[in-house]
Amino acid sequence: MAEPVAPARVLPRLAARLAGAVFVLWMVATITFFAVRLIPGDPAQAVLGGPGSQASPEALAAVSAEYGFDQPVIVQYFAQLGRLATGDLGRSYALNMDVGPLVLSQLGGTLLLAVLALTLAWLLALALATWSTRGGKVAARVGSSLEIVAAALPHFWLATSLIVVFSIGLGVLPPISTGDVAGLVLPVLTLAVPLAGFLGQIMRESLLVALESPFVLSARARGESERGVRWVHALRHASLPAISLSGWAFGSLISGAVVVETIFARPGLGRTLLNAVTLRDVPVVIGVVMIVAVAYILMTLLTDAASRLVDPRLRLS
Amino acid sequence: MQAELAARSRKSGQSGRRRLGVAETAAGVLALLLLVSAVMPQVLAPGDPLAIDPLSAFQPPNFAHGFGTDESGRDIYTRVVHGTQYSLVIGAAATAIGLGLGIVLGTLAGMLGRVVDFTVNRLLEVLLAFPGLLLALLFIVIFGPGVVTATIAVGLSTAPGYARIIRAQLITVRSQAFVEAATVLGRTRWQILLRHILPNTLAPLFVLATLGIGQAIVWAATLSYLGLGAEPPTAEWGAMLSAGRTYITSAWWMSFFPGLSIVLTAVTATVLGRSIDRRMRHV
Amino acid sequence: MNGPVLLSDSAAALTVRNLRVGFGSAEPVVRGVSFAVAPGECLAIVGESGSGKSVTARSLLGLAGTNSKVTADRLELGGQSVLGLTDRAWRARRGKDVGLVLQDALVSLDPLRPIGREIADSLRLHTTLGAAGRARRVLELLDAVGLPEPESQVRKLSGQLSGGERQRALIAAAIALNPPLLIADEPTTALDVTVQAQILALLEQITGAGTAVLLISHDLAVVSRVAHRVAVMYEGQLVETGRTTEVLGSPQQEQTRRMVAAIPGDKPRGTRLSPSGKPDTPSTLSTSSVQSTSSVQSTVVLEAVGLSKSFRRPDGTRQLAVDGVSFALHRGSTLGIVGESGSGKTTTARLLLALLAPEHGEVRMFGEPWSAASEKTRRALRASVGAIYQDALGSFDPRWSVAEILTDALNLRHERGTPPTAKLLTSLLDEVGLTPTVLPRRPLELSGGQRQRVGIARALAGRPEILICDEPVSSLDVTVQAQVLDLLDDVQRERGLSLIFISHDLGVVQHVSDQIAVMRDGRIVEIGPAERVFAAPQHPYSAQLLAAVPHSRWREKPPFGEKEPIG
Amino acid sequence: MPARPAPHSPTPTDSPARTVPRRTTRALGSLAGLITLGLLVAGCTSAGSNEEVGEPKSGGTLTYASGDAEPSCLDPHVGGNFPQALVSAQYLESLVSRDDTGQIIPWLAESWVPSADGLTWDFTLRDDVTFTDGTVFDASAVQANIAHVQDPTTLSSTGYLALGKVTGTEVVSPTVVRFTLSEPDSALLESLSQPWLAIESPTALERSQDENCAAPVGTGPFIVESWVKQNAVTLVRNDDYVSPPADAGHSGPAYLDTVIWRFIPDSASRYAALQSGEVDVIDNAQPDTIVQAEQSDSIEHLDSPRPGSSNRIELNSGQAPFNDVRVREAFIRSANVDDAVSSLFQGTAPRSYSALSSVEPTAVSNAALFAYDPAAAGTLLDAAGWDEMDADGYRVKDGVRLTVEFPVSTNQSIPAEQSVFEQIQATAKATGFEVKLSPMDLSSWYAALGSNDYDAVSAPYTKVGPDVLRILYHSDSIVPAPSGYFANLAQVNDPAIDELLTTAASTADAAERASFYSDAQDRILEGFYILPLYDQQNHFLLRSGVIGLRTLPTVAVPTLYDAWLNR
Repeated sequence: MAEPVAPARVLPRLAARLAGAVFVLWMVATITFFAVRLIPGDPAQAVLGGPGSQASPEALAAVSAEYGFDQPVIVQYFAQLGRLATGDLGRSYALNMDVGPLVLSQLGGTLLLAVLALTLAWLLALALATWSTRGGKVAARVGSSLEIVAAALPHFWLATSLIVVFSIGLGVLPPISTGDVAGLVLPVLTLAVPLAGFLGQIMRESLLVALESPFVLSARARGESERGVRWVHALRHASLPAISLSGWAFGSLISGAVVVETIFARPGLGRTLLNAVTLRDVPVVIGVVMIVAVAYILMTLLTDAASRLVDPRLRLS
Repeated sequence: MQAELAARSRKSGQSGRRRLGVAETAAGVLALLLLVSAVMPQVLAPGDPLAIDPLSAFQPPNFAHGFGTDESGRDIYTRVVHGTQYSLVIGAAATAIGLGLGIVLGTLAGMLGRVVDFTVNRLLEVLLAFPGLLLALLFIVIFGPGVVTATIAVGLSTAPGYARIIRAQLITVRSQAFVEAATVLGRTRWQILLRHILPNTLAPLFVLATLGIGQAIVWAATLSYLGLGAEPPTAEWGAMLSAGRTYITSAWWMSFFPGLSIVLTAVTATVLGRSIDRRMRHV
Repeated sequence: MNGPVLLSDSAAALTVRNLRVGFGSAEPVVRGVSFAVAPGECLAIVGESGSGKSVTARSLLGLAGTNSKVTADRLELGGQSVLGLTDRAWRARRGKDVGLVLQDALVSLDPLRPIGREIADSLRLHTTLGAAGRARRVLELLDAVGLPEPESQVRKLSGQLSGGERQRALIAAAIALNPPLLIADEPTTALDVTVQAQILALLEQITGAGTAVLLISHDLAVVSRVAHRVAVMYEGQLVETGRTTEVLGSPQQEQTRRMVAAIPGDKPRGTRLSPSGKPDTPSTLSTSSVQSTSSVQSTVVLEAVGLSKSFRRPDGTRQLAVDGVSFALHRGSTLGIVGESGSGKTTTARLLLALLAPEHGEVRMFGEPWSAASEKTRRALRASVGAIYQDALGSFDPRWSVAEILTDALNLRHERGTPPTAKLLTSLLDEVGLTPTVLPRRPLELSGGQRQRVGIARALAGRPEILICDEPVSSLDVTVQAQVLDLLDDVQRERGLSLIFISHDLGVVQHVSDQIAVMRDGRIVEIGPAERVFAAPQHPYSAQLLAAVPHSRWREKPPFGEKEPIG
Repeated sequence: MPARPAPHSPTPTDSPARTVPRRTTRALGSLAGLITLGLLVAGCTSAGSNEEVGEPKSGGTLTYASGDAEPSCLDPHVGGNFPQALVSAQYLESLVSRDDTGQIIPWLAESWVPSADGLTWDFTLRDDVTFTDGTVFDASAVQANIAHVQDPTTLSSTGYLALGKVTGTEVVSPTVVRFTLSEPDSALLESLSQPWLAIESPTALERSQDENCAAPVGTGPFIVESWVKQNAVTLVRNDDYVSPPADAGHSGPAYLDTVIWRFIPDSASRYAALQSGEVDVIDNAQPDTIVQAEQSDSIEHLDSPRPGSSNRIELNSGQAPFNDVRVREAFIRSANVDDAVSSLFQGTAPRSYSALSSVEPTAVSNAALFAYDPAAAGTLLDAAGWDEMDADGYRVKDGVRLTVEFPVSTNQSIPAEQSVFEQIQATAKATGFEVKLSPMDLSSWYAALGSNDYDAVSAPYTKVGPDVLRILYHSDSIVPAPSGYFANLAQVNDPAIDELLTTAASTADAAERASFYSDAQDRILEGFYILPLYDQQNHFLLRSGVIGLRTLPTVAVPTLYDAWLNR
């Protein structure tokens, strides 16, 4: 263990991170708010179910007043920020409910999906990287080809192919994800396989570098076995870049969730977002984006912490 | 993503010069096929990708239609070949937009002092907090779906990643000894920037671009798949897949071949990109 | 083989006969090497980079590499043949029967693991000791290798230790099980001289305790301190083997002679270190050294007055890198700046080149303000100051060919005149001993010596009056180093240059300098004429530094077996 | 596949007093129901195999997967669209229903009497019904519901417009409620039969809209137990259920214990889920899956076209080029619809040649007008002055290309239908039309229509009865509503048609009224304002273990009241 870090040094660092996070959230909210303002169409109309609903002018006016659409944009912006600051994400135009509870209720499913997929991707990548670097050209070639192909698989195609094979062909796994464990298998696989391809490439490269490094030679010279060399030394080094990429990976999983949740009819943020985007449900779009940004920031903090855990050197500086 | 990978593997400096491998040869052949398909599709598929033939709809792959036919009896092989140009152009354009923005942002951050660097860095942090597809979706909501917006959206959503890589590369190059050596020789800041820093920063971008095109094609196809990109009956692979998905239980070939094309193109780009990268590093 | 009689095989800790190592289908890199090491003996294999010495060392552990082909007539550890051992059998021997110490413990110890764990690894792998037993033994080992306060050290990462401490830890890991044979591959290469001396003493102590030590090194001076016998390796073969004093004192083979001759040490200023067409001209050097010693009327070309520069540490406090440094460089003379790592040498060089601005004090050039001038003013004068860097390769734009690099440098001189002619290029190359064949090549494709010659050519292109050389030879093999030092000497004489020569290597500095400044912790602790400083150092640190330097005047070490050291 | 748009409410016609039974006893009603059931089974609008399936079994959970968008509110008063109608038919009931022959039959109201002037209607209600929250169903409950729909804060759209002529309600007695109208409304009963005017517990309506949206309380065979957004609504059986409509298959509580109502927008996933047995019933079945299902023993098909208009392409006669009847006819003649429909719908959707759904008895069909005849189309275009061709093979007149802007709502047109449009685009090109298909989301699509940026469009319209013609083709409907939407998308502006539709709406005699509608349809078809394709498709697929599922003949939503699981 490294020397304990003086709390006096931890606090400012934490404060800086926190300030950074708040700044990022503020900018995310600002960008989203103004981006959404650029969307053509009367938001009051959106509240009333779109142009097809034949809303009366009175209803439109009432809604405009209720939601504050008749205020100047800048007033709406600060009102929005004020609400966000108090944790109020506003009310969905289309779903007739508060965005906060809606988004939170959808968050769990997506997080579960993302976390399982990230874990599985890690395991797959680790297995592939260790297997393909065991020696032998065949293993190396097969490993590297698998990684490259996996990384090139589009989620939507993989999902469809998995459904065709496992649900329609073999009939062993459900094609929709309704909450039971079996229903999670295909969505998690869909998200995990391409990610495993990426992580695998990185891990294999860094594993090769680590295996060539002098400290591994030292360990071998001490009589360490191949397995020991990997598990005690090399894998730890190989996992470092992959850990620091996990924040990015989490973001890409959220992107993938949009597709996967739609195909597997799985409740979650991705599907909520896609729906909200087609319905121009501005508060929900902002809500999802904010939640995702918060999750992303937390994830970056987590990967930082994980990096520090695995790499004690980071705890020193 | 592939870009990050390339940037990473550059540091690791792996195996040296080698002969063309099986994978590289295959990728080369595929790349050639793709290029021919994009530039002169008539050579490989003389038919009209939009010609309908309702009476021979939903034919599985057979002698007359190697990849089968779609719901309107269009030949899927012809459409896949003719679709190459859309995918490649979209991929290349999106990558160009992403890289272009990345270069501007990265160079600003890397060259113009601390204040600009700080600002641009914060901006990148903010943009990176939007996962790629979210940024693309937001853009499409505002400007409406379509090929052009989808292309720009993909480009935009990849720009922050590129910018970060370019900035890092720039800072690495800037701190290298030859920059100092040029100062000692009496070169001005601008001379050094133009003659040393920029060329050395941008040279590896060719590899980034090659790797990026594969991913851009996948992203653009995803948007088309979600109905936000190319419009049917355009022979764009993502749009074809989207159409084929409806009939997945009865006509697997409608989505299999366009999907395969996307995967193969992305793989080709990756293999070529990494191969070029390896060679550039070890010449 | 013309070495002395090998010891009887049964007594040898290691016997190697006709060892050949090849990779794939290429020419073998080790071609028929034979030697033996007895318990308590230290045999050094000395050779330049690429001679095959490291591959030889690794073959002795069965670690030559996956695609290597190792054959030998005999290969015995402790009297038992290890030829054709399975990997499993090898593993049982590594660490237990033979230990390995590598160069630079920063990367040779797992940077993510506490050193205590690294040291305990051999114990974990080869003994049945429990965790507590291992911990106890680790403390003993750390104590044995001279690490102070072992209890607090075991939990540190290698990155938290100083270079010397780290190397001690690495040695502790290698000798954890008291292996009868210890292989040390360049164990002191990256270390400062004083630390290097300590590590060598430690190795000596280990040898004294009865362990057979096989020392691999490029540095004859290092070897001379500890090795009983020396084997000189050249292109995969041992060209000369014998007692250290004999081999180094009266080398028989040409390769050995050249290596011995190349050691600068205290050879007089102007003595040629490398064989070349140019004659030795020790007598002509005196113009400069006379000037510098009787310096009253000679011109000062470069002057540092009370230079200070500090950097911010990660925790926000400031560290003084250069603290009140003053000196003057006289026309045509060489000022050597010597110091260990972190002493502020390189910062001083950067201040002199005006790449950094001093916080206090100033640099004056030809009596004019230099550090205080604007970069625009300086730029006009920059051609008068050339720089030569340790990392020649890094100092070239990797995309440029030699022709482009040199043309660029010549262009500055000729900016408003005619472009440089091919003739100019050729004569420049000729001056640094290169042929025009290198012109189209990129620095990456050149050898280390060639690169440094191109670096010198570039520095000369602007017709400078001053050259600032920052460790210009420290990454070169000793014979190449000799050539480059000779070249610098030549150009200085021919062009009447004034040199600042920065190095950690006292031998090199001693050889090239008229004046010497000894730096420590950012300050100059002693400055004076080279002869005086070396003969009678005034400052204790200078004395300590000098004492630590391995010299080419071979210390008489009792030959092995004649006076058995008592452990 | 997100939602079909909100269907629009019927508008009033003259009092259809004579078509309504003056007083029907409950026994008669039940009898009629039984007869109707027999008809239904024979007429194949009920699914489930006709083989011996034995006695209905109680119990079990049925999972229904809807391809329509998930409603934002389960109370169909709020807004009022088809997805709401689909699910609310399981827990809410209306005052009246309609049988398979188009006759209005009793439901929560036992009988009804219009006044002679048609301005008041007295409904006699059942006295044995309670809402599932225990509230008694009575006249004041009906009054509260009408008030709820008409309350602007409810934001009712479909129900609100359907009650356009209702000025108020009056509680005559606990079992008699009186509707007062501003003018006679012959469509009142049809309006009240629709799910958007279903009766909810007045106690429940007192709650906040959020609460009521999450779990509306009605008198239906099931109760909303929970609703997990974006996933499923869970319905449980109402054990005290007593009020099936007159044409129901049994009386007493429903057979199923639980209904899981899922939302699976992706058609392939939906069908795969059905195949794998994850779900028991799916709606919005795609043609290829219907064909597969018909070949399979494990899946049954239920086809129940929606009432109101047919699916047709409307040609915008309000602007060039379709303001010229010859161009409209040419377009219709140039489109090979038959091949497109037969290849894409694979026999699941018979071609329509009518403005109305085939379930409407008054529908007029005229196949001759819509025969594919490119030669005739060419002649017509030549005559209309579109006689030049440009380089791309499109016709040109006065330098303007013959372009047809065709915005397609991806929410409303299933993929097969979009492919039909693509094929029409391809065949019309042969004659020289450039059809520009623009798939867009719902709001962009409405915006395009509102700004008159279209030449052709397909907009299905669900509504009970031929009065839909007045909404779609009366010139009044060209005037946009405040929201910018207008129903007469063909922009038919023909005083003769207006006259016929107005007269029909005020004609009480059924035969006479039918003949006016027939004349109006002739004029519409002969004016080539529309290109009919097929009925509004409404296909359900169910696993063969599901018996007794039928659709309500009002707006063809399924009811699970009679359904049971044979497994």
